[in-house]
Amino acid sequence: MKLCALGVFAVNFFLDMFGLVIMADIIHIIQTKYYYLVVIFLMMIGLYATISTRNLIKKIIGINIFQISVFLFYITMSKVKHGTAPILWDKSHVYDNPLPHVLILTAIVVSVSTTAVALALIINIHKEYGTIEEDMILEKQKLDIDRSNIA
Amino acid sequence: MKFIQELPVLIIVIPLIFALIIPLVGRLNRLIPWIISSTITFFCFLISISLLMTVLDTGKISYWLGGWEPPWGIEYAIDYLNAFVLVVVSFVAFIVSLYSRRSVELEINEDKRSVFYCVYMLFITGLMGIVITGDIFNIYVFLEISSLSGYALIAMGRKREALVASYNYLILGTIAATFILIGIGYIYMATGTLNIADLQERLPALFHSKMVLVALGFFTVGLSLKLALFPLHTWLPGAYAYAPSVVSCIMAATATKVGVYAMLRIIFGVFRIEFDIHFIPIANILIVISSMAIIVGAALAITQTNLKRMLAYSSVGQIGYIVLGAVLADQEAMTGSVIHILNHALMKGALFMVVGCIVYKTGIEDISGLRGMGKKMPFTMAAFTIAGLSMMGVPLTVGFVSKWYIAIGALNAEMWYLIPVIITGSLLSAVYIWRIIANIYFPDELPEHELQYTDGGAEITNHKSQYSEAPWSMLGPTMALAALCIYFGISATAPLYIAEKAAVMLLQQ
Amino acid sequence: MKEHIIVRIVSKFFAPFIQLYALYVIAHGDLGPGGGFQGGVILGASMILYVIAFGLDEGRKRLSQKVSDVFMSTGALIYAGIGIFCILAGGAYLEYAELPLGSHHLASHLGMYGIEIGVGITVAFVMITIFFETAQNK
Amino acid sequence: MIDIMLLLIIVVCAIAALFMKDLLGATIILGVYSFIMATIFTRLNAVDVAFTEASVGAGITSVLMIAALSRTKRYEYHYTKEQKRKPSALFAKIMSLILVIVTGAVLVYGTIDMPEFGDPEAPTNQHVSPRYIEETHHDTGINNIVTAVLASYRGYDTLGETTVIFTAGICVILLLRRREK
Repeated sequence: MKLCALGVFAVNFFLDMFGLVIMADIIHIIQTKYYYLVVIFLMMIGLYATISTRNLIKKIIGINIFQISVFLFYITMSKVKHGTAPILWDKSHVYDNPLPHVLILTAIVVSVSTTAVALALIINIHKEYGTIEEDMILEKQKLDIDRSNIA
Repeated sequence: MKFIQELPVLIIVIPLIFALIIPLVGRLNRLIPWIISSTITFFCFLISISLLMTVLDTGKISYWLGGWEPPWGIEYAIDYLNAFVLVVVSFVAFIVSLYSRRSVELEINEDKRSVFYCVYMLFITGLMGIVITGDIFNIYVFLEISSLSGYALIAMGRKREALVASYNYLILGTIAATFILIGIGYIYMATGTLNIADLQERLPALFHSKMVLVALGFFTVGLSLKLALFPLHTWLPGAYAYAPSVVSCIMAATATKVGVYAMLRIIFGVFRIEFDIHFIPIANILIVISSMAIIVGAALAITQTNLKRMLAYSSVGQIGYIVLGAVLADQEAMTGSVIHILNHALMKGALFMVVGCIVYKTGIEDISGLRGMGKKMPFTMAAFTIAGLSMMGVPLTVGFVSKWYIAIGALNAEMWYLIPVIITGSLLSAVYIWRIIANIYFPDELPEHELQYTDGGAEITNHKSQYSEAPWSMLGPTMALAALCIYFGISATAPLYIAEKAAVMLLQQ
Repeated sequence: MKEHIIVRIVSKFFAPFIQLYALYVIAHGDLGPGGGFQGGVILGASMILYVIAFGLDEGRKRLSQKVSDVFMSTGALIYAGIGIFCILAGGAYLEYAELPLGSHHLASHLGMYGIEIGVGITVAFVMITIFFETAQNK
Repeated sequence: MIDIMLLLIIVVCAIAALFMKDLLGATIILGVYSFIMATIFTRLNAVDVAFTEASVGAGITSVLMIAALSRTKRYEYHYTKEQKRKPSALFAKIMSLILVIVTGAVLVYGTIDMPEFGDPEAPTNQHVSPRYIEETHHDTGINNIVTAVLASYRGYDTLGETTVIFTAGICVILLLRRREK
């Protein structure tokens, strides 16, 4: 029974995705939401760079791309048609939503902090292992284990 | 009297302020950082007890930061669940910092000790901040405080593998945090608010929105990564195994518990239980995954030769129990799950402290090196035995209480097929715990001169028969946790009462 | 970079202006874009520029490790301390309007200046510290 | 039109950073990416965020990355074709590609119900934020709403943010600092 529920959910999911294409809504969606689609594409490039590369610094670059794209996602949702920047002045009545801006200011700080700590770790790893490639570090770790077993 | 009302914020701000002060005054005297961290965590423990009492008396506490009413400002919302978790976290933090002095003296270079304690305090502050807050974005901010300090703490391990373990944790942790950020974005887009109570009110009208579905998915994946739910646990064994002893203790006992708390809060507090069950089968998926976690975690623990790594895998299994109890959406099971947050903190904390004592005394981390240790370190090993039995779920220990409740809950939810899973998990943990207990008390026959101790301990002893117990400053806290494992196993009324209230609150919102 | 005299003179010439700009950004957060964080980063960047042009040792002479550590904590302490003052003045944590500094608007304005300055100090010195620690190559 | 151009450039930058073997080059491209992102933020009227992104993302992050590169290696390891074609390497690539595509599909699935870009009727513009826009001047006497929300309404988040940056600083000290002479 539980499996049935899972199956139904999966089918619904695909129908939704598929229905999107069939109903030719896609043009409408691209017209009205192209920003979101580009943002998602960027996020996925960043995520792919993070999980597929074997170089430690490249991973950090990927994570930065990923996070910065998420920032764009937030900023995109804050935009209001004909709105101006959320700084009060007498000529405007419509302002953009200030809350996502605030959240992203915080998130940018978090992102640079993570980068700094990660770079410090990488420098230490390079000092200890002499390389910043994951594969070679793994090889050296295997050597370490062998050596401790012999000892 | 004024300060009584301000306690919810003081419990975060006081450790934060003292964390900032530690590097300034740490140069004066080498004991000052330890004294500050112990007193302040004790103080936090007292505050958390008082908060729990207030919650039991008057119900939910709401504190408006900056005096702005929610949802415009940030709110601290304290109910049964987070008051309980807060007590657990601050208590364990206090016990571990009492314990930490000698261990840190051995494992951390002298010039780094004051900075180490500063980061330790920041870690605790971050964890407590996650637990106490009623604002979903605030969770993200404090999550990052605790994660960043966690990465640095793990990297302080003596072996060079610690760096790689910490880096792997950093990458996965950052991906998890970014997933949570995406989830917050989607849910904010659907509702326009960030306050948890407000979200709870506004979400039912939006249950059919696909944005809410996606948000729940991303929260679940992100938090599962953070709390090391199988199969996203890959960062955990390395991180726990190579971290300094003190860090393993505090992380194993609190960090994953706080992750579980965040998951409970988001799956049951933000989204409601009807949503999880009727709109997407997320509860079913989690039941399958957590059952697998219980079995696989325990099975992998059996295959390990390193003591810390074995305990780390055992944590993966125990996290499976907590999540399983929670997603059954039954009151008894939820009670078991909430109380297992306390119980697992006590027993895992005690076990890792024992490992810390062994490492301090002998430098041994391998299971095979423990042979005949029962005579050498009788008190430490007694603590290990108690906590180990508790891990198996032997009656009269805390482990039994929570497993009993989860099993009853599984029956109530008409999922009898989960009972074998729970029992198998217990049996498998009996295997890996008993292997060690047998080894320390009833060693296989081996000529005495073949026993070798690796160096690295504070005092290297060569004679097996020599009685050499860990110093009292380490043994005391360890024994205290082990004693609590028994105490709460026999008289579990107080925690059960709170856990039951928390369970009712989570399920009936 | 010791031999690059143009770089050194230009960076020496520009550093005070960048710092002045940083202070402007911190102080004008309430009127236009900017604030403690951005200003702090610019302040940190000006010193990083100086260090890049003159070398790490010269930079350390200008700004010792101890001083930068102290400032790093101080900024955040100012922030958290203002919150505590708000409690002492009878408000909630970080409720600037309750500070005894005149009218509510003035008090909240000054409170926000205070925390922006705190943020600026911490950010600037953290940036410098991270740069020093990352770049030292011995 | 210019928005679409900027979005195109930024996509190209992201892909270029992904394929660049020279890590210094990739870092520079990341800086360019941040800077163009700051431009897009300005186009979307998020001036404060753009300011921060330009100074932090394009400035400080690049400086730190280059400083770290100077202490490690500049070039990514060049895998030979045989190493690239090893089953394990291929499997890892394909798995991560599948994972990324699934994640992307889920995210796109979420966009179906999203309010249109710039829709003033969206829930985000209806619930909490109107009060910030209407009451900020009355509540705090400040004109920049972002600063008011940052420092006052959500001032506690900003304390957390300051703590995060302090944590980063102290963690770097813990990891890298050697004993003073």
